[in-house]
Amino acid sequence: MENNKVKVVLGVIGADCHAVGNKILNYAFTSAGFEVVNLGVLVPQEEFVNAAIETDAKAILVASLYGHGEIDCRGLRERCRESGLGDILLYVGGNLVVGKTDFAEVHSKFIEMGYDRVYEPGILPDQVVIDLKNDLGL
Amino acid sequence: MENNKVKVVLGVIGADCHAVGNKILNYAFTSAGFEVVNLGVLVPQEEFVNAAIETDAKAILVASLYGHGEIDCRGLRERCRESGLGDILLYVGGNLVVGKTDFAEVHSKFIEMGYDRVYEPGILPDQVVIDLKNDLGL
Amino acid sequence: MELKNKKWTHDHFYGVREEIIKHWPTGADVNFEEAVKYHETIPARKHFAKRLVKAKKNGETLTQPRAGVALLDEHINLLNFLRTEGEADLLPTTIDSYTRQNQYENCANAIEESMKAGRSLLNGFPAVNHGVHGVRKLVESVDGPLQVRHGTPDARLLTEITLAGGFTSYEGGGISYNIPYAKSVSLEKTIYDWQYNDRLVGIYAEHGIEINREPFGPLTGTLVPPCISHAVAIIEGILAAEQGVKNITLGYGQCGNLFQDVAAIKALEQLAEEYLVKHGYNDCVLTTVFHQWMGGFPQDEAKAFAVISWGAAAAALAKATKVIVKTPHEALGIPTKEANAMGLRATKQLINMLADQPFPITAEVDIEVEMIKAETRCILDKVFELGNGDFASGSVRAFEAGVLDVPFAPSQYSLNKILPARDNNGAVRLFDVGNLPFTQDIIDFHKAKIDARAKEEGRKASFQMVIDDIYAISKGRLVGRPSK
Amino acid sequence: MELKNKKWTHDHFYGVREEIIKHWPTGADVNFEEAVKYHETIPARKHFAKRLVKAKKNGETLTQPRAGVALLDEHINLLNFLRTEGEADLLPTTIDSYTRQNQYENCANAIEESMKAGRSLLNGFPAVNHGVHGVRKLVESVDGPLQVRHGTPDARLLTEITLAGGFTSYEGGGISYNIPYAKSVSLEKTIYDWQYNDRLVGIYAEHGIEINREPFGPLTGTLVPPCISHAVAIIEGILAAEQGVKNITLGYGQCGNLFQDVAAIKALEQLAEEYLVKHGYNDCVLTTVFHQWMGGFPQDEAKAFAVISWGAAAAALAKATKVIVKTPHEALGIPTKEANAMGLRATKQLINMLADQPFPITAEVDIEVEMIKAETRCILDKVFELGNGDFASGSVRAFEAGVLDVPFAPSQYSLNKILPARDNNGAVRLFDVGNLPFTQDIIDFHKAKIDARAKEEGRKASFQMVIDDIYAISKGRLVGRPSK
Ligand code: B12
Ligand code: B12
Repeated sequence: MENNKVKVVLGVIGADCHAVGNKILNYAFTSAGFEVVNLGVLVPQEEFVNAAIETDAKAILVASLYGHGEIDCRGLRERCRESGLGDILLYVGGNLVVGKTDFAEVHSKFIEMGYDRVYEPGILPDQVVIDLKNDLGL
Repeated sequence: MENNKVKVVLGVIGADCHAVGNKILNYAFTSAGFEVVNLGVLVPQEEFVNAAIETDAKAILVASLYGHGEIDCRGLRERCRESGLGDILLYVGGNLVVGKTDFAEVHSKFIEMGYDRVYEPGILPDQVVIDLKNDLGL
Repeated sequence: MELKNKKWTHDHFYGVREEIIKHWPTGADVNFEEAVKYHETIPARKHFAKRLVKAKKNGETLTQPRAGVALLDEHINLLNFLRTEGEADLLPTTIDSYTRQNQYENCANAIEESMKAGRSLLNGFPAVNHGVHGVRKLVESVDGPLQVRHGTPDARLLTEITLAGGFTSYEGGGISYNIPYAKSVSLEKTIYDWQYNDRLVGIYAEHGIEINREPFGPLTGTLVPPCISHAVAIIEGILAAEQGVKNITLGYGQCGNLFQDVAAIKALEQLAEEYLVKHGYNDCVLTTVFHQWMGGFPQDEAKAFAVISWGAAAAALAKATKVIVKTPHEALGIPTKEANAMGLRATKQLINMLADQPFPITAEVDIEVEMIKAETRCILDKVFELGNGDFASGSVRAFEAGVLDVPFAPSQYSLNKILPARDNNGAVRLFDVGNLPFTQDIIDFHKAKIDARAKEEGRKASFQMVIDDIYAISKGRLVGRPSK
Repeated sequence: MELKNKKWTHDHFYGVREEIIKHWPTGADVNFEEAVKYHETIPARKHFAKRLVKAKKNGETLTQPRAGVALLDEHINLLNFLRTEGEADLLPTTIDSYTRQNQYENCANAIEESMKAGRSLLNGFPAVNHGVHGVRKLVESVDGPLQVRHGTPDARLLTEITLAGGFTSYEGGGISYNIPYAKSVSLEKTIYDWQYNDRLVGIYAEHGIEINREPFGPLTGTLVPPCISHAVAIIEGILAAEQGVKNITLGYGQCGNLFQDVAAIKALEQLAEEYLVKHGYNDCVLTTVFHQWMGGFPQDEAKAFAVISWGAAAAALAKATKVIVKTPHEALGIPTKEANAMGLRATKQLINMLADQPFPITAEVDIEVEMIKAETRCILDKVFELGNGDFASGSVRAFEAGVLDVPFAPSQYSLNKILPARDNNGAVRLFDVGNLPFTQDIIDFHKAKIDARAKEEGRKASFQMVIDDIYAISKGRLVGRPSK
């Protein structure tokens, strides 16, 4: 049974401790039928990658709320490639940069960094679940 | 005694009924030693001019709060000249135009119309009294 | 004519009407029978009176802005923007100041100038000039209940045109649209002229068309003690009811002390109900409106938001049926539609956050309720007595005698003898009760409150204290204390 | 080491110190004796502890923002702007998140990148990297009382440097800067490390230098019931007092229901006084801080102003000594200095308008005060018991047992068994009391409140209800009701 579930890795990157959104995303993806490998807060890049390898996850959902997202998220795609995760789905969301910023800019910045989807602050989990199911052809 | 006092005409121009500032200005100029000829609210241009002629006033203080000041105040200087009041001091204050506007623009617009001093919304009477005493060499 | 609080006969009404309709060419398009049919097609969600009744039943507090510009299409855009971006529950149409003075010629010029300038040179919507057809286009282009808001001593043609056009709510009254808005129009005339407006609404009611009527609560908006505005509101409610009006909203402008404000709305509801029934009007639906602070605002937008929010909070805690919303541009000029929508959204947020927090009638609120009721009763009963049992002629005599008196009013017909000032807690009291027909107890109460403040501030109560209070909120305080 | 709530000996302190100072090169510049002399030159108007005492005496509520950027000159400009344009009474220096994790190397890089980019890439001021000299330049360039605000589990070097630099107030605590801010740092370690910080403040006090200490009240900022944050605040107050701290500010994050919020501040003051005295700390000056809503904000700035204003109103009515102010950018990102100043000015306007309106202890407030006190006593007394009469070790055991438990905390050391939800009036209650050591009465009280809400909404209390409440304010309501 358990094994049929698609696994996703979830975590809050860097020195970021914002936990509330993480708990809600965990709940939402679990309710939607995924098996969530929740790394919680304060997660370094390598932990995301290792968890994805170990669990054979189909997507990594990276959250960054506290403003250092730009620095913390850079290079994760490369690290995935190097570790053989190749083009595993990478989603990122939260309050990604320091300060109130035009989202279009933020979006293209993170797309360039190699993320497949970039979410605005305040996005509700339902939408993310729909996107993920689409992207995974579920 | 009374006759020594310098007279000023005070009123709210046009179809404007804002009375509170008028009462305060009346009180302030009276306290400062002027004899105030207070026409109250809803005062047409000719009434200002007539009152100034009748009382031999040294200044006309025009208030406009309600937004139609631009239309209502136009032509008062000309009317003064025509009536022989010539360059009698003309002050204007209140919320002179419709909408929140850059004051510099409003200022130059009313200076061009022939007003000697143009006041920002929120000006306190003390400052106006000082200016008037200065302008009249008191 | 002898002014009496007596329902006009049809003959009398239609006699006057014939003349009114001719005041401006657009009057010719008013057709009452056809207008009744038009009203029957207005759906409930766009119906002001119905929306208020629903709100009262559900314990909601609805939001309503002020707004009006010279040109029709612009005005439509403005209102739709306030509905969608401002989340306004109820919509206004604020009439410009020339129309309010029946200067329709001036309006015509200003409409033209506005078209040329590409911006509104009027401070409101000149509905008479736009006529029934213009108004109907407005009513049909806007998805919300619509009210006429103005300040017109003689509004008879405006009433005819806007109601025939499909407005379902109408603000004003013979006292409340005279004393704060006019200088030398007699009360006798305005009360009489407003009987016309009320009678017209009454005739619509006789034809099954319910139109909401709202006397203008805040009067001069500046330190008006609750008993004054309540007395006027209740009198105008009675005058309207006599002419056949069935759906009435009574208003009050925020004073700023939470307990006084909550108490004022409670007292208004209770007293109005009591007096209407006592005087034989048993079938009116009463609702209340709370006006966010109506006096001078701070120029700074952040500070203005604070004043707006506090007004929203008081309205919600008092459970008023609706709240009239100010904007962050208040101190400076007619707001842009964006600023207007921001005031509305801030208000909506607070109303929703407080919707679940009923404010109990604490002992402190209860004292204020009783005080306001006692004061208002003194005034109302004396007005009735002066009119030998008639509130219409009684009001005229009461103003002459200073039994009714509105602070800072521009009108010659207000004695201007009373002087309000705040007490130590910021509640508005009377530093000079003038000729108000108060009992000695009430006079002593006010004196004690003002004396306590004077003592606290180490100065005598004086006109300077009143001035300090007028400026206080715009300078960032409630009580205008001398700076130390 | 065995964790005990026992004042550290000088030997112990200086032993640890020797090592701390070496964690980063700037540590070498700390010279305690010289720092004491430096503090003696700080004038009273810039002295945090003194300003608080004065405010408490005068019944004032002071305003304080959050703010910090990477570069020194920019940070100075920022704070001066908040002082002049924001009218802030008290100033912060928010420390960046790398410093909070002791990643000084990362800070060094980010400082460099920020210089290149011409904008701050850090979410706060990296005080350790700027060192004592940098901090002194800050202290001398800013005209207001300064506090360090962070969220650092091991803040010892930061404390040494900022206090030697001249800060007169310091936020944090071994519990409040661990449970909401860390994942896998043991409480034993953070409480121990924070004894160091408190002891350092105590040693300053022994040398006549008064430094204010403030545990972080709001914890996770998200639906934290008053009893939880009060218990933590009082424990941290006691731990600080034991190490010699004399000037303590205890905090509480707004829940949103006015009666609960006013009651929470009253209960906090009364209980803290009682417990400090009971446990032998008789000479501490206690003040309170009220945090405007700390959970998710609405993105719309107008709505954010409403939330800010409501927080300001509650702080003023509760008569907290100071209020920590949010900004209209809260939901989106670190505010610009302009947005920050706007939040401050809105708050100032409301605080001043409400300064003259004391909120009486009505029956409704009184019930909440008694409830909060009873709940908090249950927790505190059990913590004390678990520690065999020691609040330090007791706290560690209490968290293990779920006797202390913080909702939504990221830390492994919090059991995360309790679940909060709002009741029908928006007060925060417990839908699951987890292992909190409540009496049956208290448990029944919470159950009844939640049941009443569930009934009103026609659904069962569940995690979905909790989620709805988490989103509610950001979506424009207080109680997360299901949409109809
Ligand atoms: C109270 C008030 C009312 C009351 C007035 C009661 C009365 N009869 O007095 C009521 C509710 C009736 C009212 C009605 C209207 N009002 Co009004 N009102 C205000 C308000 C809130 C305060 C005015 C006030 O009393 N301030 C306190 C006094 C002490 O200050 P003051 O009037 O500004 O006067 C001082 C200074 O300006 C200066 N000053 C004034 N005149 C002069 C002249 C000279 C020579 C000098 C030197 C100085 C000077 O000194 C005075 C004393 O310090 C202002 C907004 C604000 N300021 O916050 C709007 C405001 C003036 N009103 C406005 C409008 C549009 C109206 C209406 C058209 C209604 C509407 N939109 O619904 C009607 C006008 C009707 C008419 N025919 O005039 C607008 C004007 C907009 C604009 N200029 O773009 C304002 C700015 C509100 C807004 N932002 O929309 N209003
Ligand atoms: C609560 C809170 C805190 C609490 C956190 C408690 C805890 N441990 O969880 C406390 C008080 C401890 C805190 C601390 C700090 N905070 Co904080 N905090 C908030 C706040 C008010 C709410 C966050 C929240 O819980 N929201 C509710 C949840 C449900 O929403 P969410 O977190 O946004 O997550 C949702 C979506 O964003 C999305 N999502 C999130 N991640 C992802 C990932 C993917 C892949 C997808 C698809 C979607 C997605 O889905 C989630 C569920 O709906 C926000 C501002 C706000 N939003 O109003 C600031 C905020 C996030 N904090 C901020 C900052 C700066 C800090 C601090 C540095 C402190 C400071 N300035 O003093 C520290 C950081 C410490 C650290 N090392 O991380 C900033 C970030 C600024 C920026 N990005 O420019 C914010 C935006 C406030 C601000 N405007 O300054 N904070």
